[in-house]
Amino acid sequence: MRKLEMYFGPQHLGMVGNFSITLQVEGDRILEAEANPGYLHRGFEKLMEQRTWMQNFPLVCRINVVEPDHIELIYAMGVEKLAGIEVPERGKYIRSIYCELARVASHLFGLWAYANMLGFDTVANWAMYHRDLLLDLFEELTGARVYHIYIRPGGVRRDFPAGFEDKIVKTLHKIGSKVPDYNSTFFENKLFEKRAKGIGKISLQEAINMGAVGHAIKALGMKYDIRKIEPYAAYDQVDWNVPTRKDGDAFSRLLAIRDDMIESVHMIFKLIDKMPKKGDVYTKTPNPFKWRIPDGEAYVRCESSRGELGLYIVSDGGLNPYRVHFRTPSYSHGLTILEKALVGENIADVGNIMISFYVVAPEIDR
Amino acid sequence: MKKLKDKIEDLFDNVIINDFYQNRIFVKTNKESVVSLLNYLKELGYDHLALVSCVDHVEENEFELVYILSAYIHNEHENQEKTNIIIKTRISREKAKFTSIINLFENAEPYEREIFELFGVDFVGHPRLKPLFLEINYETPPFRKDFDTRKFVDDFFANIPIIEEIEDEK
Amino acid sequence: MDRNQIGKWLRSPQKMSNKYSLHAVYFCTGCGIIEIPPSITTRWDAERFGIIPAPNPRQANLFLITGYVSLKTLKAIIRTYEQMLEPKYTVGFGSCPINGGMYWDSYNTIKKLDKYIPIDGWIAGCMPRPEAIFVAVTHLWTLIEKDMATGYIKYRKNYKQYRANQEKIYGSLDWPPLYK
Amino acid sequence: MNILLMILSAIISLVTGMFFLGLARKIMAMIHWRYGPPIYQPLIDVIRYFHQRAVSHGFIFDLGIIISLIGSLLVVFFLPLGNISSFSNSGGLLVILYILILSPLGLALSSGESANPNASIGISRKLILTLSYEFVLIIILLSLMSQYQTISLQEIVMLQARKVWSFASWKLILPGIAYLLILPAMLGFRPFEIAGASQEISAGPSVEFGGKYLALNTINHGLLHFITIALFVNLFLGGGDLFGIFDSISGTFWGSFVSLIIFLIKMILIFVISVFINAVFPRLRLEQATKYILYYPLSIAIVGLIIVVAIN
Amino acid sequence: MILFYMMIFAFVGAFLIYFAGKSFPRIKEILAVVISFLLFLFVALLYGKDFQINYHNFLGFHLFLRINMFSWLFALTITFLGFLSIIFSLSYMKDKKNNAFYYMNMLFVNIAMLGIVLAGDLISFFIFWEIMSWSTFLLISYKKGSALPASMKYIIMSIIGSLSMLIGILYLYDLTDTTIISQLSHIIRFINKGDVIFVVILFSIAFGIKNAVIPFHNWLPPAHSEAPSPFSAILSGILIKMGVYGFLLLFYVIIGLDIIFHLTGLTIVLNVLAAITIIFPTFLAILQNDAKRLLAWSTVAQAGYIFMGITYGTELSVAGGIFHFLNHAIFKALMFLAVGAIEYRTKGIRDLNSLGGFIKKMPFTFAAMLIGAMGLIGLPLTNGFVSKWLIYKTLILNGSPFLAFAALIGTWGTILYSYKLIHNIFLGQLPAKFENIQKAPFSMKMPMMILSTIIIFFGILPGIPLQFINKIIVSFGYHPLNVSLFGIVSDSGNLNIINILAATFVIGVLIVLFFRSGRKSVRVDQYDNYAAGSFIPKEKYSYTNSFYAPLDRFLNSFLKDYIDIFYCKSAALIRHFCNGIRKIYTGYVGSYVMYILLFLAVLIFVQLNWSVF
Repeated sequence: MRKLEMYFGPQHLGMVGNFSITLQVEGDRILEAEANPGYLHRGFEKLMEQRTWMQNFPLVCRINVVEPDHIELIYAMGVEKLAGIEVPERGKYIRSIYCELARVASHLFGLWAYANMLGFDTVANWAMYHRDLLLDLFEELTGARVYHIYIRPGGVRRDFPAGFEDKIVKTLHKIGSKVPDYNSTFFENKLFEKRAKGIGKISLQEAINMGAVGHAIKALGMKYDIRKIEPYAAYDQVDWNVPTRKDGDAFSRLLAIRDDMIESVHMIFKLIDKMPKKGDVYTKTPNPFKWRIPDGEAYVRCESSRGELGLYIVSDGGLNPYRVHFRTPSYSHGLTILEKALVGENIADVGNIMISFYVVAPEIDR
Repeated sequence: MKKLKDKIEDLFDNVIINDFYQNRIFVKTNKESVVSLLNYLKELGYDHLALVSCVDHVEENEFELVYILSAYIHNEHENQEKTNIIIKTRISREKAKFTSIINLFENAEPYEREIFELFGVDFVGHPRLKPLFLEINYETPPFRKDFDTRKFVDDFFANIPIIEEIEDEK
Repeated sequence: MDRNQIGKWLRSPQKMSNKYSLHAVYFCTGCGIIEIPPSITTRWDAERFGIIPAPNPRQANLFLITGYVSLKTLKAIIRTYEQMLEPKYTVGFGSCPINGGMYWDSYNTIKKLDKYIPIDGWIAGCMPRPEAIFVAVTHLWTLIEKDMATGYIKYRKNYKQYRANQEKIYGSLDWPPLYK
Repeated sequence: MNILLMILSAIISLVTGMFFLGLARKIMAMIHWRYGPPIYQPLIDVIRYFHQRAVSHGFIFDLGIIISLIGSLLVVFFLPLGNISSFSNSGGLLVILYILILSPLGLALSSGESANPNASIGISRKLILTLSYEFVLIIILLSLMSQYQTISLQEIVMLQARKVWSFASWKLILPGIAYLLILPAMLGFRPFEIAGASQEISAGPSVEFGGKYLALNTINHGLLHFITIALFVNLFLGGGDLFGIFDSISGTFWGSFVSLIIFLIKMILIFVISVFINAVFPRLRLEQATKYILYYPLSIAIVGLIIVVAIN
Repeated sequence: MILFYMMIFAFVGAFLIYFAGKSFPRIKEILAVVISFLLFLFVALLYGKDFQINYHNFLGFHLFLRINMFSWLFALTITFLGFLSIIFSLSYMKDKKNNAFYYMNMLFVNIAMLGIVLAGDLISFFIFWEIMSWSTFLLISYKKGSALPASMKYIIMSIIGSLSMLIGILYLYDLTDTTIISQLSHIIRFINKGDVIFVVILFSIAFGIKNAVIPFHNWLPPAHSEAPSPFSAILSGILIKMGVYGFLLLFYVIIGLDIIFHLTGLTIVLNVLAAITIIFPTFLAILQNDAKRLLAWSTVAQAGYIFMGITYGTELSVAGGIFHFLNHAIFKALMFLAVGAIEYRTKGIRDLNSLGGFIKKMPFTFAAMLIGAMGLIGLPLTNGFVSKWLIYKTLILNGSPFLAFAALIGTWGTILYSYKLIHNIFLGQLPAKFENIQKAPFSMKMPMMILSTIIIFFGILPGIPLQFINKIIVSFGYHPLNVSLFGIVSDSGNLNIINILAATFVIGVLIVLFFRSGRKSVRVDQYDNYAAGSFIPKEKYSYTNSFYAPLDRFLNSFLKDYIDIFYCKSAALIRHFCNGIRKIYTGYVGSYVMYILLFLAVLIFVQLNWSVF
């Protein structure tokens, strides 16, 4: 008997990100899957120990390419916690709006990836186009399409330009008007349902044991969302729900993503309505080159679009962090859960399952 | 907050608990009682292992292993607070060795592999302690404080020659 | 566009077809890949210029190295590059493959990519916008037109040096040399 | 004369095949809200492939792909294109069915020699999918052959022109619907784009093809599009006939020309419909596709055949 | 008397080999080759003769040998394949023990089959039939071990068949007072139809068992896979076609056209059986992982085509059936020989999951296997195409579309399993342990070469064998086909191979020229292969295991050899029963035989008393 060892990635059209899964295959069934990360390992946390607190901002956003904003946020929150800085009210609102926009953009990227994996070019193209509209907003706000470096300790870098809120609303309405199209061609398409239902299924017990977060656990009916549990920024100011599903397969995860996206859009509208119209957006911080943060350690967490994002940060009172360690949601998803979820599946579904867990390779490798 | 703190203090010796900031409990303990403490907390409902980390305290010649727990389901009646419990323990830096906690939390597996690779801490009982991220072997595990990346870069990458064009002989 | 000039096609079909049928290897080497989906989909529509992602290196002739290259990735890049068919073109995307970029002091990323494989052109920036890809492609067209995109010939000619550099990193490579 | 017709039909099929490939890409781009490549982009690709230095894995790797193309071109000669038919009178539909085997078999041999499991999986998927739609196709052809009591395709087309198109005659409407249902599978379009699924198995059978091998494969792909649709037009839409309007000039040069144009227009219509289907569906898994084909089109086709047999 | 002397010569030669092998080991191979070649030569020289001789009288039975076009074609195939497989055996059997015995039995089988087709009366037919059965039994069990149960299965089925045939002969003798075939065909029209059907059923059991028609096929797959490969070729190529010969003899020579197709429902039943025999074994073959077992199931399926052809009863179908017999003998023998060559070089490995990449090492065997498979599928320009075309055409135009569907879908199943066979043995990655494997020896190449040539030759010029077949079907009372050298002409669709050949040739040359005008390609190693950016590991990067995995799962859920399971269950039941009544019935005779005997006795009893048939 000859066993087949197949490589899914790194150079593979079905692989989003630089990641590799080694599959032991018999026929078209996967007997064993081994995640093989490290293609993007740059030693971020080591590099950050050699840079000053503010210099690290350009670095941290590169930990996750798809949604750098939450990583910026978590790092800023960590620094704030260590240094004991408070964020002004308007700054909090802007942070929330900005992060929710990033969440929508990231979900649209995920939609592109999933649709692309099924060979569903049409939806993929639409999703990518709509994401681009959001990136235009980011560009106007921050001057960059992808890596914005907008959030800083104590708030955000600059205030919204005039009329920006209206632009956000307009753009979101434009995307929202296409949601029925997405529903009819993608989410409610019988063939998509056939394809996605029942694959990559994990039970609640397994999910808890393997540290699933984000919509991987929301798709199992558990309302585990840091925005609710431990509200940060302005999430406790408005009223919103955590959408959940029951089945825990790729289909329910995808629907959880869609619901999350719609919920985010509604939340942005509410936040814009409730936002104080004037005020500071950041608190002043010392000269970044001489900024020493007192001795201490902190663990902060927030809900990125992939799930719980954490940062363990240690300061020894110097110019640089002593140790930073990011707890990224893709880490458990991509290394532990994926290996379990792939066993017994069809080789046609590897990419789909991977995307449905929202695995982003740079987050794992850091 | 009081209740959990008291409970831990009652059951375990050698623990130092300080709530540094709001919503976080930092527990310092010796390495023997880490596993039993984790086990106890898991049974208490803190079933989500968020992170396993390691800090290199090079002056004290010790590694500090950090386990961060939280709960999936928050239930006020069963004394679960919306909090992260951070358990820290120190191990020796030479021939660093610790017990694996895979049996308790499955997702500790890649974290331990990572720490093994980047710090050189050996986890006893781990089924596949092989390199996770790195392709080549570094003499010192790169995340240790005594590994100087800038010196390594100068030694390793700067020494590789630039391609010199060979002129056509014909 | 001179794609539509029949005279040019008759004079040099090879050059013209190489120019207007650039199938890119789909390899997400670094963060630059995030700008590839927008540029191949609705907004920028690279297919207008005949640029589409190819499913595997055998069918591709353009290698966009999108971002920093870690040591593990470099191995895959070399393997993929060697499996592409000649003529093949490489473009380094972003500042990281040029000189290490912001990872200049990282122990696990390559600082100068052209020490290991030949690069026909660079796109600077972190990260370059999709427009930059198209600018790079038009430059590549000019290079192809003037027979200056000769990275693959350079690779063949100086293979011993390239191989020596590659082996300096890994100690030894699994696969036998491509040329002699 | 026969040789001239052969050359003509070969050229028509090659050109139309490449045109179809370009058209598919263009229409898909339009549906994506894109401008899309020029319609002759596949030709540019083929020229580029042809000038690349390919790798070969052995003798059969070369031979297989040649056999595949021979098989496809050979079928073209057996198909009446409008009034043009080179040798539609040697063996009829049975020979077409058999020569249609050559093309996948050649491809299978060639990619098997390349020793890549992706290719092998692709071939295995292709053969299984082909088996499942062949169940339907055979029944459809049998009901036509039983209905018209001939195995010659030429005669079927002629009888349709004289009576009524098969697709419109009530006895053969069920087989026609069944054929339309399996058409995407025969064309390799979504939801049946399973054999060459690039996101799953890196383009499947053609994974090791590059350079001229890929060029031949692309041409072959276009030809197979042509053949599949031409067969449908011939069997169900009366070939080059348009309700007998141009009967008066049949037999003349202009008659042949007009029938050819009508034939091509019908083909383009059918092709565009298939491309639309391609655009709005994701790819199915092999089992699901097989199950679908064996449930709906097969049962429709069997009912159709029973009706035909019962009435005769 | 030349026929008689020929048979005597052959028998003496066979014994001579055995005794020569004891004292002069070298000579036995030469002797075997020479004798089998002489037999082939004798038979070939008998072309066009038509006579019969009375060579012996026995208990009042007149024993006859006869030759005409019908038996000549079969005799020629038998001696030809016998000769080739003996040549193939030279290296295959070289290191095996007791090979004098093997060669003797090999010749015995050939002679017995020759006797069957030359027999002029039913008694000699039966005698030769028994010789064939028993020497086949000895050959199947040659390898011992797992071959023993296979051969037991075979011989039990054979005994049932022989008994049934014996009863049939006796019953016929009782009715007509003769066993001579030429006389029988005159007398039979005076017998009432019920008796004819009864005789047909009895004979059909015997012939159906040999021809492996479902539900009598279960002995074949194990027997084919366990027998030595050269003998598998004989077994599959011609031995099971003795059933076909028997059917043809019974239907067209003894009973005759006028009667056989007026028997109510008989042909329908037989046709349906044939359709089942095509479909189920085809899909069972896809599930097999043993190269020879796969070919064995394929043999059952192809026997179904032949059976379909000869029982459908139009001139096209009968011609197609006989032609397909001829073709099948050639390409299936070729494929068994090719597998035998692989088995010889790999020291007995024929598990499809552990081979791969042999094209680099054994290109000639690959070519032979490919041509064989092409014939088996029936691609144009190979012989299988013409015979299948004949069968399909008549099925479609005579209004049996469902039978035609069975036949056509069987072809697609054939593609699937033949590609699996070729892929898993010859394509894909070569395992490291076979890196030093050598090419097939010349004595194996030569038979394969001859057989491949014939496949192509008959494929391009189907007119030549069809001329002979035309004569045979005329002797059955059909109208002759309108055969040209390159095909068949008829009102409802022609076949013209020359068109296909010419077009293929021209297109082929053009495409090759076009192909060569492209840039020259570089030959690369099998390890220089796309693996998503990694260097592929040896041994692990090959897809052979469960090649049609989704289809396998689908078929496995319901497709099993139910009939074999039923037989085994009932045999166990009978054994149990016999154990219970051992006090009354002591001694072991074979519970199986007992069961069938009782059944036949009941049948006879019923027929004699009430004449139900």
